[in-house]
Formats: sequence, C-alpha cells, structure tokens
Amino acid sequence: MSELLGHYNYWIVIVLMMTGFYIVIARPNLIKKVIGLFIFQTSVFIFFISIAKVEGGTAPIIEEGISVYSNPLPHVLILTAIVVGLATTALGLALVVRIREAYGTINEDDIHVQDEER
Amino acid sequence: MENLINDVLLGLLMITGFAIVRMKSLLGVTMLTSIYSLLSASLFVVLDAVDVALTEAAIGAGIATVLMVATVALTTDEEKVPRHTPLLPLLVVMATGAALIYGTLDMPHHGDPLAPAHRYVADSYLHDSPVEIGVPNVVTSVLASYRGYDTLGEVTVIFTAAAGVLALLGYRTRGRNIEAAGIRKQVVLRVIAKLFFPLILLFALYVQFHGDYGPGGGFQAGVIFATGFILYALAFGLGTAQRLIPSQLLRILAAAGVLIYAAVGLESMLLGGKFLEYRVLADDPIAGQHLGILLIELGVGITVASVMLIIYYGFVSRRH
Amino acid sequence: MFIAVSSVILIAIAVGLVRAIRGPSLYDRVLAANMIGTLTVLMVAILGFMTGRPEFLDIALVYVLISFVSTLAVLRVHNPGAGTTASSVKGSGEQ
Amino acid sequence: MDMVLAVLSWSCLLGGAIFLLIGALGVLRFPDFYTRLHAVSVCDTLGAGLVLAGLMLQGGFSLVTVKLLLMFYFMMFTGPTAVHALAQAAMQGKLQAVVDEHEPE
Repeated sequence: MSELLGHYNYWIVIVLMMTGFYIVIARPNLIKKVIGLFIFQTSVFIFFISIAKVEGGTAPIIEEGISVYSNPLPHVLILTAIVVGLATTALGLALVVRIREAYGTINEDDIHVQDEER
Repeated sequence: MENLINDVLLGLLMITGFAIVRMKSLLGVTMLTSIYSLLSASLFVVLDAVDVALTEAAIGAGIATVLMVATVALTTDEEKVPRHTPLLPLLVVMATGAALIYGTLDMPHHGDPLAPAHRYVADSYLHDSPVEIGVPNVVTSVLASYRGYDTLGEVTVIFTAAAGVLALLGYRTRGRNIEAAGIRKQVVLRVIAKLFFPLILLFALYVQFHGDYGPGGGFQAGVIFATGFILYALAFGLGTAQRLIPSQLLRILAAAGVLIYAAVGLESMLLGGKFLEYRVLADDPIAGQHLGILLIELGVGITVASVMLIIYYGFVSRRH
Repeated sequence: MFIAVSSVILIAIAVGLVRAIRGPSLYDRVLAANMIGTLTVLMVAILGFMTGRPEFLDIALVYVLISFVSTLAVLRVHNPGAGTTASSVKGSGEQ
Repeated sequence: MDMVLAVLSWSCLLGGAIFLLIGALGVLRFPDFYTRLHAVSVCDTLGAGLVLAGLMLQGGFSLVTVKLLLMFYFMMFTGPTAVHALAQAAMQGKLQAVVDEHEPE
C-alpha cells in the first residue's frame, strides 16, 4: 500500500502534465494552447517541490530547535522559474495578439487555411 | 494529516485540469486557471516551500490572470470546436504518460530523506548558510549568494522577455483615457483601490527587505509592486497610471535593475574577489554578504516590477 | 481540531470548484474563484498553525491584498457597461 | 486562564467552520447567481472572521496576531468590494434573476 501511495504525488503530476500536453497538441485555439503550457509548467513546479519535501521536515528557514528542513535547492530553482515562466507566458500571449491582428483569428485550423490560400 | 491535505489538493488540481480541457468559454478557463494556481500555492505551503508559495500567490492571484484576461479581450472569448478528432493526440498523450509513470517506479518515495536529491549540496547549504552568510532564510542565501550567477541569468531572461513583448506589442503612449470612463461611476471600487494601492506598495517593500528572515525577496516583491500599479491602472485608467510611472522610466528601470546586479558582481571583482563574491564588499565577510544580497535583491525587485508593468502596459495600451 | 477546520475548508474549496465548473454564467465562475481565494487564505493560515510555524502568514496576506485585482480585471473586460472592450454577455440566467 | 482561551479559540474555529460549510452549501444549492452572492458573503465575513479570531486566540500577543488582525481588516474591505462589483456587473450585464412567478395567494 505504501508502495502505491509513495508515488502518488508524482503520478498526479504526470496526469497534470499530460493534461497540459493534450491541450497543446489537440486544441486549435492559441490562447488555450498557452494555457496548456501554463498547466504543464505548473505541474513541473509541483514535481520539483514534491522532490524537495523531506518527511517530517519544515520550511528551510533556520530557527532554534528545529533540525529537519526540506531541501532548499529546488525551491530556489522553482521560485525563479515561476517568474520567468510568467514572463515567457506573456511573450506567448503577445504573439497570440499579433497573430490575431494579422490573421483575424486565433484558431490554428483557420490560420492553416489562410496560409494555403496565399 | 498533512499528507491527506496534500492528496486532496492534488486531486482538486487534477479535476481543475480536466475542467480546463473541457470548458469552451476562454474567460471561464481563465478563472479556472486562477483557481488552479490558488490550489497549487496551497500545495506549496503543505510541501514546505513557503517562498515558492509566496511567488505563486503573488503571480497567480494577480498578474497571470490579468494578462490572460487582457489577451482574451484583445482576441475572442469563444473556443471553436476542433476540426480533427482528438483520437491521435489522446493516444500520444496516453503513451507518453504511461512511459513517464513507468519512469517514476524507480524513484525514491515522496518525502524519503535518503533520496539522492537531498544528499549532495542541500545539506551543506543548510549547515553552512547560517555560518557563512548569516541569513536565516536558506532559500534567499542560495538564491542570492551561492547561486547568484544563475539568478543573474534568470533576471536577464526576464528582461529579455520584456524586450520581446515590447518588440511585439510596442506602446501607444498617446494619453487616451478610455478606461477611466467606465469606472468613474463605480465609486466603491475607486475608493477601495485608493485605499489599497499604498498598502500593497508598503507590503511589497516589507517582502523585499524581510526576505532574509522570512519568505520573500526581490522576485516576489517586484511582482507585488507591479500588482499595486496594475490595481491603480484598473481603477483610474491607463493614462493616469502612465502619468504616475511613465513607460520611458520603466524601460530605464528594467535595464537598471539588471545593471545593478551585474555591477555588484564587477565591484566584487575589482575588490579582489571572484564575480559575485560578496564577502569582499565589506571588511567583515558576513556584512559583505548582507550588503551584496541586499543590493542584488534590490536589482531583481526593480527589474521584475518594471518588466511586469512594461508587459501590462503593452497589452492594455493595444486596442483593436 | 485544526484537522476538522481544514477538512471543512477543503470540502468548501471542492464545492466552490464544482460551482466554477458548472457555471452557468461567467459571474458564477468569478464568484467561485473569489470564494476559493478566501478559503485559500484561511487554509494557508491554518496550515501555518498546524505545522507549528505560524510566522509565514505573509503568503495569506498577499492573497488578501491582491486577490481582488483579478476579479476587477475580469469584470473590466466582461462588463459591457464599463466601456472598455464590450464583449457580449453570454450567461443569460439559469433554467 | 489558558483553559478559557483554548475553549474560546476552539469554539470560534468550530463556529467559523460551520459558517464556511453553510456558505459552501449555499453556493452549491442556491438557484441563481444573486442568491449565491449571499452564501459567499457568509463565508467571507462570518466564516473567515470567526476562523481568524480563533487563530488569533491561539497566537497570543505576538506578530502573528497582528498579521491575522491585518488580514481580517483587509478581508472586511476586499470581500464586500468584490461581491459588490460582481453584483453590479451582473446587473449591467442583464443577468436575469430566477423569480418565482406565482403571486402569493
């Protein structure tokens, strides 16, 4: 039983990751795709933070009388990654806005049709 | 008990993810995304990552949602039905997922203190940081000092993203004030915005300078600072906000933050240390570390805040 | 006792999620997201006490301060009366 | 004295939890948006307020209690404002309320 539950976090993370992945490859709407990437990246964040957790540990802020802390390194990586992720998501959304202005649609299928007509 | 909360939150995240796939209204999807990031922030608290939770809270509750909503406003709300059958993507996703789950079977259990991830640098960070750096929050000391070079790269990436958004969307700096028209009637919102604007800025300063002792630091503070200005812009119109903090100033600030960071590195080289080796900055190594961390966190905060505002201005000033 | 309160909060979050998914109008979704925001604040506060390190309330404070920015943004875009981008209102009541 | 504080704090927390549950039930079961607003208000004010009060009693005289007090204070502003803005937006958006058509006899 503990064998099963020991990996529960990782499995849910993979399900979330695949949810994001599915949106990216199956949905033609570009905003939806960006949101899919957002879900994907958040699942990666959860994965890293899950790895950092130490059983019985606490937040890595040193205090008298506490000996077990969670691993601070993944926290550092993910903290910066969240802000970078937002900046890159914004870049993606800006691209979507420009595509809409150029093609009049944000549906990938329609964009392909227009490209073929040219 | 914490394990149970952890499991339930993960389950709720999964449900939210599936709902995002199914929902057609893009504004609805945006709301679900904001719920998704609320849930993941609670999960980060359960998993002891308070700094990460603070960042996710600041970003998910404010800017991420605002940007997505702004994009939907510039494009369209309704998602069309896809023309292809979802069978092939579903198969690809299933296969990838199965492979990944197979991969996890060899991983150490969640929370295992003997996992390889905890056995190399983590212990030395936790033990040496109070002695070498003198900062209780190990996340801050790793972020700003041990891995300062890495963080410089991240800040540069954020700066580059702002440059990209500027190149794509640009500014219309004409002082159009359309936004103020609608909210002029909504007195309650204006009063509350006026009340909260200084409070949010004050809290951002607290997060910026308290980052050595509790959760916080330049990244979080920058985002909170920008959110304060976004609230102001939402309540009083973009034109008023741009009079308060003009876009030209933001461009200079965004670059200045990165430059402050790099300058601290160069200064420590001039004083005889290595790049970003703060202990040479003052007579006492620990005081030097404190000074270095303070300065680079300031640089990070300035860059992040101005980049977020540049991005927001870019989206909102573009009307079709 | 914290266990009881946090399970109630989790149940309430689940209920809010159901409302956010079922809709039917956008306003219901915004309302549900707003409620989940409040509940998350409480959840984070209680988690601090549960783990014995309640000094991390800053996270909850951030939420309280900025959570309604996103609510305002959505209403700004969606509300035809606000005069920015007048998109039509979809959810036209229930039943 | 400690005993009294503990009992008070637990009863505040429990009371808050009950109000949260009632609010959640209302959000799930009420027929339309405008009635659901009431249910959310119960969560935002009484539910959250009581839970925070219970935590304050746990915290004693410390920075933690000050932060909780601030949270309570801000929540009393943001909650009603957001709900007010939503209600106004829904009214302007011509969202229909579910009205019982039958006049009382």
